[in-house]
Amino acid sequence: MATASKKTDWFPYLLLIPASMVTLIIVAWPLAETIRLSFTNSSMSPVESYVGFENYQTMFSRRFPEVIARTFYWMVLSVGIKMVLGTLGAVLLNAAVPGRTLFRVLVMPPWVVPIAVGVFIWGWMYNGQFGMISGLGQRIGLLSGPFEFLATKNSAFLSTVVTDVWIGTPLVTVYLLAAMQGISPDLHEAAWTDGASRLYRFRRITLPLIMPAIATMSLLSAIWTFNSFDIIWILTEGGPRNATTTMIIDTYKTAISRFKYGEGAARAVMIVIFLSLFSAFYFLMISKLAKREQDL
Amino acid sequence: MINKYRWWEYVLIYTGIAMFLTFVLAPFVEAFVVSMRPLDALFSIPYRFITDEMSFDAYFTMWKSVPLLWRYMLNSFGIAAAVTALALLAIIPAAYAFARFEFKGRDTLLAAFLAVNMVSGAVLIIPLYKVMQQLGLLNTYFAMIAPGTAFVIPTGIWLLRSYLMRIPRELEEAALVDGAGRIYTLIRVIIPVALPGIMVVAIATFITAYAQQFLFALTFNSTNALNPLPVGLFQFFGRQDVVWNELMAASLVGILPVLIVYVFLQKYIVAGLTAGAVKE
Amino acid sequence: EDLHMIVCGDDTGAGIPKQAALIEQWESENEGFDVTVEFVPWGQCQEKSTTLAAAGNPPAIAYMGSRTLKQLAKNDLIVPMELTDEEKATYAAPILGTVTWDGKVWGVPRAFSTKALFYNKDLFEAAGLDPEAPPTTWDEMYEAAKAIKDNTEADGFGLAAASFDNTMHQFLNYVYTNGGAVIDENGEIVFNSENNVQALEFYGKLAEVSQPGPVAYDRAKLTPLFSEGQIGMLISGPWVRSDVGDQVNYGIAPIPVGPMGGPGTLLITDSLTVFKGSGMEDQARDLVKLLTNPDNQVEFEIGEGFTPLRPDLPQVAELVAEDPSWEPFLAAIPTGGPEPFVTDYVGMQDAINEAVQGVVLGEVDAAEAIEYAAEMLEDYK
Amino acid sequence: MGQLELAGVRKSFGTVEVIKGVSLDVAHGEFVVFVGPSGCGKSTLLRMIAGLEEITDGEVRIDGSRVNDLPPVKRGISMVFQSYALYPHMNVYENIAFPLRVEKMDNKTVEEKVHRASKILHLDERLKHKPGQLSGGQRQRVAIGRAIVREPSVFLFDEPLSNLDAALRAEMRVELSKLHSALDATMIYVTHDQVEAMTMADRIVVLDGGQIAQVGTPLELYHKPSNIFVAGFIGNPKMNFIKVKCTASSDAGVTVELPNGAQMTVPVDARAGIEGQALTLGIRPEHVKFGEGDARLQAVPSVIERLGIHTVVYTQIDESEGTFTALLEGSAPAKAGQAIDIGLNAGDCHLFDESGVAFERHIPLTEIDPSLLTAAS
Amino acid sequence: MGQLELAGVRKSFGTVEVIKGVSLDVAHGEFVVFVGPSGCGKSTLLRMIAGLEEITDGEVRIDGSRVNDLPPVKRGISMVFQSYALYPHMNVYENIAFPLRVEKMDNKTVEEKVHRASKILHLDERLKHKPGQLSGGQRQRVAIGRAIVREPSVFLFDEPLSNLDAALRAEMRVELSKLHSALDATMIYVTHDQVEAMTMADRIVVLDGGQIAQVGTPLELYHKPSNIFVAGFIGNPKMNFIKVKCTASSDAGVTVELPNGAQMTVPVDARAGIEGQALTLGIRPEHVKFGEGDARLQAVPSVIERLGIHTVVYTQIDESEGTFTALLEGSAPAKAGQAIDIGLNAGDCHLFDESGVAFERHIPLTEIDPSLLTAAS
Ligand SMILES: Nc1ncnc2c1ncn2[C@@H]1O[C@H](COP(=O)(O)OP(=O)(O)OP(=O)(O)O)[C@@H](O)[C@H]1O
Ligand SMILES: Nc1ncnc2c1ncn2[C@@H]1O[C@H](COP(=O)(O)OP(=O)(O)OP(=O)(O)O)[C@@H](O)[C@H]1O
Ligand SMILES: [Mg+2]
Ligand SMILES: [Mg+2]
Repeated sequence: MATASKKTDWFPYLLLIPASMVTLIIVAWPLAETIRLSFTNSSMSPVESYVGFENYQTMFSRRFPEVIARTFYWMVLSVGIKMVLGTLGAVLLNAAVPGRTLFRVLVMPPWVVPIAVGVFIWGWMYNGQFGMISGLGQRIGLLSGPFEFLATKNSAFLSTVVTDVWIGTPLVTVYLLAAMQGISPDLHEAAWTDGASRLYRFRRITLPLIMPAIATMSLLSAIWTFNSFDIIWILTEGGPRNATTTMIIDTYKTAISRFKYGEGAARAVMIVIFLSLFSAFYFLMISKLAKREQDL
Repeated sequence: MINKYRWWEYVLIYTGIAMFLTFVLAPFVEAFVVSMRPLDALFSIPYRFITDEMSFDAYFTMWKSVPLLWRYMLNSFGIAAAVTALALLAIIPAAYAFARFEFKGRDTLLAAFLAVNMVSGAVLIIPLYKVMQQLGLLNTYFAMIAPGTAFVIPTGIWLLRSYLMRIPRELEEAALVDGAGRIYTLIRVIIPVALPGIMVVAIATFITAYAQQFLFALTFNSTNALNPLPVGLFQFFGRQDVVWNELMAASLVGILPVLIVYVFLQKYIVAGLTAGAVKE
Repeated sequence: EDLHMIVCGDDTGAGIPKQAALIEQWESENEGFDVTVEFVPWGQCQEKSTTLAAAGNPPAIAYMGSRTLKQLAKNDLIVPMELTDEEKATYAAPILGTVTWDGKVWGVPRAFSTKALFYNKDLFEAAGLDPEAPPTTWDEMYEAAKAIKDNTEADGFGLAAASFDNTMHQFLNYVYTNGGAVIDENGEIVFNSENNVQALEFYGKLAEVSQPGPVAYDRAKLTPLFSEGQIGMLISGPWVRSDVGDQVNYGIAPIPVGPMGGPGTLLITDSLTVFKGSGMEDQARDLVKLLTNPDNQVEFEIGEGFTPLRPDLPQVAELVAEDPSWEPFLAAIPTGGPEPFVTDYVGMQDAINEAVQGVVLGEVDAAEAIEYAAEMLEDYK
Repeated sequence: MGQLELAGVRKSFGTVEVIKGVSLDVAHGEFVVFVGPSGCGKSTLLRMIAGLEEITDGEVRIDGSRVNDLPPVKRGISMVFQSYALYPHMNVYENIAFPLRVEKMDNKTVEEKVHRASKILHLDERLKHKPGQLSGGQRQRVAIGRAIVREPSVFLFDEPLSNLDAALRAEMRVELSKLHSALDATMIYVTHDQVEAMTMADRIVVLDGGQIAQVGTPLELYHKPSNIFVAGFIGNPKMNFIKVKCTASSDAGVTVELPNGAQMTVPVDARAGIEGQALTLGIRPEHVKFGEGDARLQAVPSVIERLGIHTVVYTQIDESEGTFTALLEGSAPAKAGQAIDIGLNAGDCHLFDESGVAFERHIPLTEIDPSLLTAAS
Repeated sequence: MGQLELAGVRKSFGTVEVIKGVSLDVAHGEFVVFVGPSGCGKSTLLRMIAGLEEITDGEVRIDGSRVNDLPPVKRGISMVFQSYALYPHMNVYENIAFPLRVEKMDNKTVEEKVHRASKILHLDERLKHKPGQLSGGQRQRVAIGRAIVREPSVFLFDEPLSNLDAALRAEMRVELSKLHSALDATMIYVTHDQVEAMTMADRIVVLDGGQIAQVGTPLELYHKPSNIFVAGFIGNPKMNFIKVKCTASSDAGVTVELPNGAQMTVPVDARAGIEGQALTLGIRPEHVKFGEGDARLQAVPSVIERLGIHTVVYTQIDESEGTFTALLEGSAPAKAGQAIDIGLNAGDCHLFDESGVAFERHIPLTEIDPSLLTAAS
């Protein structure tokens, strides 16, 4: 909004003060401190000294690249499933069938429960002897005996993914549902008039039009998933044999469980760097895709 | 007509919804079943869904074994509400600034706010602890509220900003012509008009704040009476054995308040998100 | 002044009111000091105390696993307890060993546990074994487990291999009953030994006759299996007795012995520790000593169901008379070994757990796993 | 072929009946326009023909066969939506090609057909653009393009020009008329714009509250509205109505007394026993004379609008009645606040009875060249 | 007082100059309308007067004093926005009261003023309603109500009627005119609607690409457009232009040759040395005659629109040129595809030179009653 003066307008900066203050104190300063710590040998002891890049060197000399790869695998898998399930869910909940209001409410609880509580329940579900999945699996004859989902590397990895998907899907579903409802019904009617089937309309109209929403949601979801801590920590603490140790788990283990604050801080810095790179790359790709479509 | 389905389409849709809901709700069913069994009947093999000894006992005994349970629920609710209120105080003006004003460094600042998403509270815990200590906030509700607030602000700004951008600029110009100051305009015009969008942000913030209050509470608070529900629930993990039935009962009861809030407000969420979502 | 005391677990045990009464008594004797007791769930308890200390705001007293004392002491976060010789003498030597480093005592044991073998007599019978002759060696134990697995619906043994501390604890029982060790008195890693390779090999072998998926199990999940008669044997602490109750007909025996060793068990103590920098270290020490003096401590232990630290007390004799099943747990004390004292306890635990899981999952062989873990341990000693 | 028939068609939303029994025959190649006030059911009726809305009762037949339960594509119709409903993510080419893609037509045929359509609509230059980059008129043409590639026999338009500005609208009107003659298809067209209806229709269907008020050619509706609703609805500015009293009825017409006492015999079919009844006299603003005519009225203009071609005079004949509008020639010397002398010719007047039904006017049919009635087709 | 003066006002957005030096004097109480094609800068100019847009160069003076740097409220102006910009969460009363609330006026005065405004605008019944419950015309009136309570001396309107349908628009036009005379305030009004401009303005300012093309009374612009842009812009349907060749120039006027060879002397001021030059002849569709006139042209109508009052004939005079439109009387016997005989009267014609500047027409000033020029005020 232009006013009749050419001086710098301080008003918008004024508006940013509350948000900036909170963010500076609670996030920016601790982050700066974390970066500083990453160059020290800080640990339990009150004395610390600067060690240059040593923490980063030790970090990479260990199995860190493996952890990075696993983290991205975990994230891509989880976000991928969330997006697919969320899209399917949104399509289903968008169908004009009796009861859909109820269904829309019933989808929400995983988002609403405290994460820790949800994960307790899943921990119980994964139990091979008393849990529902193994129990029903045996009943139906799918499983020959009790199966411990958290006992093998692959099944534990997948189990943490499933739980993360369970917690993250409702939000994706609702977000995409909203995006779908934003599409003018005219478009569907026009396509229907031209003989397009439901599936065809979904492919050629709904999907392209909610693509921006999918793109934004998948980025946000990726960031959240990357940083998802409670789920893995409560279910497996990163085991078995590190099969579920992601960067954030590794960081927490190093910094908090093992009290190596310096090394932990270095890992935290790596997370921020990786996420920034990832987001930048993602934005670049999206805008390139958008441009390509425009040029078509 | 376009929404008329053939019988097999109904079958398909309802099957799909049933499968989807099964995935989503199975844990709650499991939790409920567990909460209904006496502790020693829990570990029965082979797995059975319904057994005779089921009862609601756990729902009564849990109040005794964790006497402060009601207090934890209240705390959770209160903390989430306070986070929501504070976050809105920060989000609304910031989102307004980003949505409406051109100023130097706007895009950089916005990106910086969004980047907060990339930092997780877990990795900042030590420096954050020092901050809380220096501010003298340890062992107060505020120690749980403040960090909770900071981490919901970015998403809130982002959501509300896209909503505000759809409010016609003329509304503010009209107020300006009528002589209203900018704060006056914000409070009397923009906020009421943006209420549906603010509602969405508020609900989303509240739920997030309710669902994610473990780590900060655990580290920054030592006063049992101030603990939120997730920390309180840990008391069902006795030293040797977990009181699973009461834990599940307490968990189910604990999510009830938010769920009720959600049921009543869900239509705003879908409606408000629609306005904001399509834009970006 | 506020004296902050962190206690792990919850406040439901029968010992807590007794402790509270003592604290009240102490407060009335020490004008101006106000003790606030904070109960922190087990999973986060030690992290919390340490975080507070590292951030410069330590609790005056905290309940810590004795295994962390070396690390805390080395980092100058805690102060020695300065026990008199008289006070020291009330503890059995191995117990005192769990809290002593560098010649000083860094914490006073508060909770203590020893382990024994629980076995299901009915299953033994069903498998054609003598229910009154529990296995005394690893081989016997393995044979018994195999018999149960083969001849009954149940599995032979309850094996823990999850990524929690309990896995290492379980494994250490085998290390100690086979003459092995993790670290010697001089602080050198001696993990890579034939004793330990055998122990780990045996651990892996046990997986064949144990419940499916040991990697998903920690101690807490095994107890219900035993109560349900799903496993024939289990090595665990005294609390199992109350959890199982009379659901199954079981016996308790010392932990079977390995080919290269004699009787042994893992002694685990959790201690009350006084942190440095609270400004009331002396008062804190005073309170700790009050709480842990023989009479008060034994009362607390009986209330909480812990293994008594001082078996010679008359109260203990009474207890054993009342409940003879305590005997195997008390008998194990003289031959027990402590948790290894290292500077990075969690690092050690992760390394050992990884070795155990690797063998249980069949990914590596025992010798290789031990060797690799021993290498890792060099960094944590 | 595009012969369309509605037989007693009804539509209820819940308990509210919105279309209350509409019957109509549309011949192949005809251009039929639906008009009516907002909410009268125009769109609903069109959507029922299209198959977008279920038919509660009655039948829709296309080329003689019942289509009530057929989906739109099977009815051989195409629809152009008011909002155009262009797919924002597809370029013009793909938008037009969409119906062909649905049919899985091969690329070459698609290209041919799209190019033919885009040529007719002068869109060749725009094929690569997205709808967002087009002007209103161009979007409109893309929507039509999408409708014509399928070569349907019936076109349905729902207020297709209402989003355009006046100049573009006039232009598109002409183009649509041309298109109609070029395509030889039946067109059903919904609008609330008088000019569109009058200029493009072969026949106009006036709807009122879910029922047909009158069907006829534009000139029929203009000259011989069958009731007061149609009379008031067709024509802009609106017809003036004056409350009059019937004093006599004869073969020459019905004699009425104006509020100021003047008498006038309106040449309409007489009816028995209406003497003394209150009737309504209708006169179109463009038929009001200045200082001449069979009956005279004095009136003080409150507002005068000068459009260049015309001068519009707003006045009140009588305290109790609404505005009386006169459309005078551009330089008529009227001035606000200065009384003027208004005249009506009896031959221009319409007469309606108490229930609003028109008296049949004596306009010799020969006076309207019959060929004119279809001149616009 | 509401005297307004623009002196060499300029506006650039970045490097693009949008207003290129506009100077204009508006007297107190005048009703000035800005018209021009989309994007010509009407809104920008209005917003600069309002104080919503910075002024890059030049001065805006109200009552003689420079207001460039004053915020809107200090300029004594009120603005009615195209979208009305009503506050959706406040009822009508609060919407109208808003400017007074800002001033912290006491409740009693507020009530008085709001009631006075709502009475003028016939909104008394609606005070409790929210904007969402109002019709377009009512919303419009609320927006005006909000503007008048502050009793400003200058009103600014940005296309206030463009969202309304035709009938409502006609009605509101009348009401705005009445309001103007009642309030005795200066009004500046932006529109792209011809009829609005012609009927309401005291003076019309035609803008073209950020510059003033002509300023004058409606009839001046209609009869004596000073250039081809204004000639084409004012009048609907648009003036027809025919390329002609000048053959002679005398006191009687300029003689030109039409494409079909016919000659005609147009009564305009002669200029020296223009013989042989290509000129443009302009004739308004409503001045085209059927079978009579000084010059005749043969043409085949391609489309014929019958509006009842008029018949609009679209044809082409010459292959190379655009559509030629004729507005004939309602029953003119024209038929698409059948050649007709079109006639032009020289006195109705306009003439423009190559650069588009009009030749001054010989319309004796007496022929337009001077009183008419302000009759609409
Ligand atoms: N889906 C629906 N549910 C309930 N009522 C409806 C629905 N669609 C239309 N109506 C009602 O039916 C009536 C006719 O609506 P319709 O859209 O056909 O009017 P219209 O003549 O097209 O009006 P307009 O000129 O404003 O477009 C209206 O009163 C409307 O409120
Ligand atoms: N904020 C802006 N930044 C850059 N260019 C602008 C801005 N506002 C307007 N313009 C440009 O200035 C020119 C004039 O715009 P303006 O809105 O005044 O046109 P207008 O005459 O009101 O058109 P319309 O009839 O379509 O409303 C346009 O070319 C427009 O693109
Ligand atoms: Mg409609
Ligand atoms: Mg404009």
